[in-house]
Amino acid sequence: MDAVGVLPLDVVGGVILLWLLLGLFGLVLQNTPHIISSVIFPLGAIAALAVAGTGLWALGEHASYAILPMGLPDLPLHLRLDPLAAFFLILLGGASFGVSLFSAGYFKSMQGNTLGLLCLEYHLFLAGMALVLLADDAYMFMVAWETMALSSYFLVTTDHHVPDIRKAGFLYLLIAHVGAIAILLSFGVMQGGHGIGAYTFAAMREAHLPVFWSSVAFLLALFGFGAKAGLLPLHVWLPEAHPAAPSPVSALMSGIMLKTAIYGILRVTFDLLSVQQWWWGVLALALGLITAIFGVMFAAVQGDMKRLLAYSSIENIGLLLVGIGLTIIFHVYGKDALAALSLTATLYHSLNHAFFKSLLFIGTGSILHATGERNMGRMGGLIRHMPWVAVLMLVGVLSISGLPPFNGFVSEWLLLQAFLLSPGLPNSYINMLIPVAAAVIALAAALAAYVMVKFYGIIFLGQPRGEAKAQPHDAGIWERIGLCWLSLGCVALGLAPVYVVKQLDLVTQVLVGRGLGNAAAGWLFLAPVDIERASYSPVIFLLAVLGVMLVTALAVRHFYHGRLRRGPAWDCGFPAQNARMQDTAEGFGQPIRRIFEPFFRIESELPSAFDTHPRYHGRSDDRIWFALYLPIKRITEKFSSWASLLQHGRIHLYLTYTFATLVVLLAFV
Amino acid sequence: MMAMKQTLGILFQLCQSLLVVALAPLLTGWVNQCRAWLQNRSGAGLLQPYRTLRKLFHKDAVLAYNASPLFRTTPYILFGCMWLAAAIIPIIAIDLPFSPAADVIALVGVFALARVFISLAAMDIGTAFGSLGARREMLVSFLAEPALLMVFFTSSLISHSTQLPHIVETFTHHEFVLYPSLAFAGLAFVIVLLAENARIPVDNPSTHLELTMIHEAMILEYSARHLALVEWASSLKLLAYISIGIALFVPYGIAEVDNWHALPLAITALLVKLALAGAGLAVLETFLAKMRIFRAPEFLGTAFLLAVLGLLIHFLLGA
Amino acid sequence: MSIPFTTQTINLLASILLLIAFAMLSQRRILSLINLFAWQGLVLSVSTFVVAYSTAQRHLYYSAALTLLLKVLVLPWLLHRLIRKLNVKWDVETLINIPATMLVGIALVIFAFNLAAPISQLSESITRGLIGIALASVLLSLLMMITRRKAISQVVAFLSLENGLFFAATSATQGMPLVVELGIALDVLVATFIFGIFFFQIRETFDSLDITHMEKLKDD
Amino acid sequence: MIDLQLLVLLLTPLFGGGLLAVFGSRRWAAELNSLMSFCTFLAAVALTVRVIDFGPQVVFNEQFFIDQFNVFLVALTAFVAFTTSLFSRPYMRIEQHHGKLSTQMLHLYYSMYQLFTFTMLLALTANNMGIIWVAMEAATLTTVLLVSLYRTPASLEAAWKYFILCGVGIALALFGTILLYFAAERVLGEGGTALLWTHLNQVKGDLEPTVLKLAFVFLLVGYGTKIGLVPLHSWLPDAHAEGPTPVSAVLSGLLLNVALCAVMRSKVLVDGSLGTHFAGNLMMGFGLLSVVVAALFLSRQKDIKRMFAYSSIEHMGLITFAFGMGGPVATFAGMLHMTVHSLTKSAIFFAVGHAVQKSGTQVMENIRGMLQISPTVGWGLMLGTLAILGMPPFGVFASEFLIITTAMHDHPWATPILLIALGIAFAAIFGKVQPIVFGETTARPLPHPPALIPVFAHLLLVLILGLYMPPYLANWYRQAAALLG
Repeated sequence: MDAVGVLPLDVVGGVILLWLLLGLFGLVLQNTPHIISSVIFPLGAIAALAVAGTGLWALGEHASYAILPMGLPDLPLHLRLDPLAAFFLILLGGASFGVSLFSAGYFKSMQGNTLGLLCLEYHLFLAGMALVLLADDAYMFMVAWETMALSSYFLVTTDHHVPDIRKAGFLYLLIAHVGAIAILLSFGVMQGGHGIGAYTFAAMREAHLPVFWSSVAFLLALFGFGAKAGLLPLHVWLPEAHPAAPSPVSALMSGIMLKTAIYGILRVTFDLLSVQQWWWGVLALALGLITAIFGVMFAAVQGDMKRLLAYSSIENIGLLLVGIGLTIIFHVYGKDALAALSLTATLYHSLNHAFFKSLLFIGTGSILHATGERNMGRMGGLIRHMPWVAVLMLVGVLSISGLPPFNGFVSEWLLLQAFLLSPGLPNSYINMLIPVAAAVIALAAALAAYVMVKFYGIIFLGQPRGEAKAQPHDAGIWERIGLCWLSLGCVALGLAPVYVVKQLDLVTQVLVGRGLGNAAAGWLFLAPVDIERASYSPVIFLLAVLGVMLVTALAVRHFYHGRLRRGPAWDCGFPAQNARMQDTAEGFGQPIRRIFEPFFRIESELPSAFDTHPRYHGRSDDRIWFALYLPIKRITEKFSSWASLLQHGRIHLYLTYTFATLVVLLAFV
Repeated sequence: MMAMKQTLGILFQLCQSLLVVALAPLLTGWVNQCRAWLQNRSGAGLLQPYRTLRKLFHKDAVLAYNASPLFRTTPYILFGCMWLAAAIIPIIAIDLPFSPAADVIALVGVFALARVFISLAAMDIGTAFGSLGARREMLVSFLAEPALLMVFFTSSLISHSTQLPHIVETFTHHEFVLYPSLAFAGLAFVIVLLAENARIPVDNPSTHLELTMIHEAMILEYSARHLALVEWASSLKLLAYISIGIALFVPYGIAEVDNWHALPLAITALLVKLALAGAGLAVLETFLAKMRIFRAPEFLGTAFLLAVLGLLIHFLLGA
Repeated sequence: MSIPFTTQTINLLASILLLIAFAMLSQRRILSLINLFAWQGLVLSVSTFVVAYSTAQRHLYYSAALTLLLKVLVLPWLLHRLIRKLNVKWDVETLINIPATMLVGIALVIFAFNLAAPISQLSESITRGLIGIALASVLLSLLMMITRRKAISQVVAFLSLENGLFFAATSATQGMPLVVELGIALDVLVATFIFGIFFFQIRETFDSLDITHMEKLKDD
Repeated sequence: MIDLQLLVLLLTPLFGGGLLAVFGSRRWAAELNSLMSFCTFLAAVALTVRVIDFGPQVVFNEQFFIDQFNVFLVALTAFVAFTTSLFSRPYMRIEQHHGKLSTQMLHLYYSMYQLFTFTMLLALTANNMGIIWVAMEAATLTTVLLVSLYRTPASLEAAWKYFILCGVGIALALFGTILLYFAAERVLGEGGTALLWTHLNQVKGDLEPTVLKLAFVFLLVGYGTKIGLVPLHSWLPDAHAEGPTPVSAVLSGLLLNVALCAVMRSKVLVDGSLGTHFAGNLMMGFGLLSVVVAALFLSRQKDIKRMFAYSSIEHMGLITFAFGMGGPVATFAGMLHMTVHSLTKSAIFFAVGHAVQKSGTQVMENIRGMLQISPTVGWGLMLGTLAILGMPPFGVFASEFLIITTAMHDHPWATPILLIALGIAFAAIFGKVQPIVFGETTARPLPHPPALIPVFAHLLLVLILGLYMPPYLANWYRQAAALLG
């Protein structure tokens, strides 16, 4: 490749520049919004595709470096593109391609100045995320990281006239900032040697920390990146910010930005820190499990479609963290094959999540435009008005529910395989923990299916509830392209696991020292360890099911007939039935709420039996908010109220401070 | 020799696929017949399901005005999934060419896929019962599915494989060992089987009482060929489950591919086992009572717990 | 050897300075407060003069004269005028009662002397221990600023604080460079004028010079 | 040559003060003010270039001393003074139009503004510790009248507190200076040279430690009052909140730096003589205390200018902490932070000033939706706030990064405290500024177009400093850091 003389890094750098330029153009072209929407966004999308391609190219390459003559005097900005970064670049490019195309249609109707600003922030956001992946020293990383946070904050608060959105944005930025502080601290712990030069990642790799300090660094990193990823108990911003943001932005945030946090954890744990501890893995595993269950439980009881998706993102982040935890454990105990397996599962799942979650989020965008509603309780039957969106989102729904032959299933399959192959770890506690963990994973997966059936069924199926728009229109052409791309991605990732895993091996080889390979040497069967042990072939699967369907259909037609009459729904012959008899969103989630009651903070008012206009109102809140965040707030306020006693307004008092300070100092020197 | 094996494999595969499709309604009929006998009824005869199917296929399909394509495709998807499932489970022979396409986890996936589609279809028309049924189905399944998965885990931990054929092989060909963990797993599996196939005590296949039904509530809007396919699919599902149970817990008599002569023996063994299982099912259904829908989660929770317990015991005793 | 006469006088003057500081601390009436301030200035200039004489530094004469002019004549006169113009109430309300203040004052003096002891050990100039006295008088005037409630008395305290400093500057160390002293003197003068301006402004805004009125700005 | 440049630098504002004392009530007084400030700025640039080329120099029989450290402050001071004069032109007009100011007041304002600039430049360039003191006192005196410019009870009270507290502080500093002299004269002998910093710096090894300790305590408490170190800070929020906004800008943007510069000079001497880290530790202690307490104060503020005054205390604490730590990187970071803080904070005050004028109040609950009525003010305020809160890629983050990383290496225990304080400050300030910028507005348009070029000029500079530091600037800082050790 060097014959070309161009390194992957150069291409990515160029694209980042291009993004920045596009953003500025957007700002300049405020007065011609149609150009912004129909030219700049597609261009940005193409750039994204270029990033993905470059990532694919860089996977096979050696890491390429660059040092920009910028940044701090003794710490210029270091860039580095290694397979890990390359993989996440693929994720970034692939997902954002679809989202950008979608945005081209989605923001069409927006007014000029807002759109210009949004265009700038949007591309700044993309560039920031790409730079996070490329950063190779602490300063560069922090700059990119916070640029990402800031631009996404402004994107979230695009519609800042709504007080709730302002609040959400503030909460988001605050937690992001706290997380950034933790990350900075962890870099500080990991610094290699003296002087500011010790903050390059290269120096950190060289610095072999004692166990205690590397554990501190890991914990800080877990906290910091967890704050961005929405790890319990730092998740509170996520279900607020995602619904607040415009849908493509939610797609980027949930699909890609959360993954940068995963990237950060991987980078710190397996690259910057030279040795890991087994209990890190256990911690990550436990946190991940709790997060996953929590997320999916709350997703099940949501009425707002974007909140629901946000909570499901929390769940998926939990799964990813479980994967990371397993990887750490295996890696520490030298079972590199298993480490590779679980790491592959993790990376695969983050890729899948990037695709189907972005797909679902932009889909909600189309729905939002069509109905002007976010509350599922007022939707229903949209499949008849917006078939495109319905079909494409069905793909997303099936994928996220982890159903074969779509992509969600593959990564869950791999993860479960990792669990199944786990026994024989020297530590008996972990041996005990792992099956339980597997059970929890299975539970989470099943619940996810529940949630998604609710999501899809309430929105698209049944009869229209409530007084939504009369004739919701289907998505426009740009939006369709975006949706198509992402759903195609879901299908492709589901059908070609062998190829994907082969690519992922390049990453796992770098991180845990070996790749997975494919025992069944063939494109047809995915066999992570041994064809005897486990194998899966989505293609055969799909073909078989489709074949059977076709045969059956033809046979039925041939041997009998295809006659069909339309009539009113039967429904056990109940006479007066209307749309209000269907389950509402709350109704569908009610069993979950009932089973997991202690986890929610429920307030609900039920109508009395004789109510002429019965109205049911219920909300389930997050206990953590009341148990953790409000107390912290109160404590800080108490401290500051004590502090403010100092400023009492009496000059004598102030003079006394001076006097006292003087005397004390004099007395003690 | 290799080619010979291959052709044989294909042959067995075909033979099993056709056999299961043909056999499934019979099994259902047999179960109903046993129940009738146990309840001192004469019963409708073993072949009743076939008659029902034939009748349904002849009828004109009636579709609700607002039924979407999803609603119409679902029966076929259902049928396809179930058939696939039943086809790759080693019922009469061990290593069928298709079986590597989906191991046990994928099998669970297949069932999940079918379930999701039927629930969606149930919500499609937008009737009160449809969504009620869908909700209950999902409620039951989100506990049953992990339990099933745990059962599979236990057995595959013992046999170091998630491939049913290899599990079967291990159990048949190694010397007989008592696996306490498998006992728990078996118990859990029975519960799951009851729940997943809409059997008492979780559901009642032979009622249209809105307060109790789950499966029936979902397929209320189906008629004619669609209904026929759905019914057929559910009997296939029953067959598949029972034969999974057989494969996991009493795998004896399942044929290798490479000898002809095992085939008749295998089929007879299969028929006997199915008959026994069906009878057992009928007995269970007769002696258990339908429980309130909100007791179902507890019931399945026990199954889940049992399965996990089995897993832990396996880790504890290494058996 | 016996201590030379000049040193004796300086020490005497120093103690008088301290005494006056105490007197001001205990003083209840504004007019006599100002008079005391004038006396303090006088003592200051005399001691400066003596130092100038004994060390034969030309510029110290200037500063002695300057002090005499400024601290003994001009400033007291200005203050008198202000008081007459603003007809301030005659007596000074203190925040802490006088005896307590005196006790604190004595404690401060001891503190200051202890603090200055090591320094005065290593000073071989004629003026041992004057640092301690200067420090004590500075602290005393600071204490006075804290305890007084009227704007004017605070200002007087401030000026006497400056006196203490000046004493340290001239007597304890044989005089700062002239530029500095001129600068200091200028600043003091300007400060006093600005104080004057403030008095009028405060007076016309709060129609009283009681600075307890000025406690509005605070964090609550 | 250089002495001429220095002369120009010092005399321009003095002369300008004189001119404006005469013509201050003319219509073109504002323009004259800006002009004089501009000339001062030019002189400062010329001086800076020269010093960078030829290194430290003493002039006027050693009464003045210019090295990389103070010349950078000179340049900064002249620049901010210039931009502030640009800003104050329309601002003061609007104030007059709102009937808050009379022509006489403006007269006073303009002349005092120039004199204030003069005193600060004097304090920066003087070599004689005594002269530095005199200049600091003079700076206090000139600003006192500016703080009380509105003649409202509140402004009077603020000014009075400012005057008394800083007066006392300065007096203590004088005592410290005297002690310094007392120690010095026994090494350098009687007369003029004993207070010259350059000489003191040469002989600092021989100075009597006990005396210097004492002296430093007085100097720190004295000048520290002016820096606004907790617990000597009490005057600062009042003065900033009640004075006219340009004055707040120069107060927290410049005067605090000048005082800090004086402290640094004495720190160099004291630690040099003690050979210990005594002064440094004291400064670190005060710095840390200031950061924490100021952060706690922030969340309770209702008045916007008051809040940013507290944020100035916080940042001054941070800088003091950095200087206290010492070492090339920390000192470098401290100076960088001085620069970016001055630029950012003054920019913020400009934006705040106009925001306050538009909504007619300083109470934050009543200032809403700036973006709606004037995007420039809104974005200026928002970006400035983010910059001052240490958000990359603004320069404040760069310096904070350097400070924190150094602290993490030298004093790990301090970093969590610092970072938590910064986090609290972030929550407090941003939570209050966000609704001011966003949302629906209640404000009204202004009679004169606001001058916002200064705001964005400052922010642009800060942004550039965060992403790219010109090598010569870096070298310059390095040399200065080397001087301070």
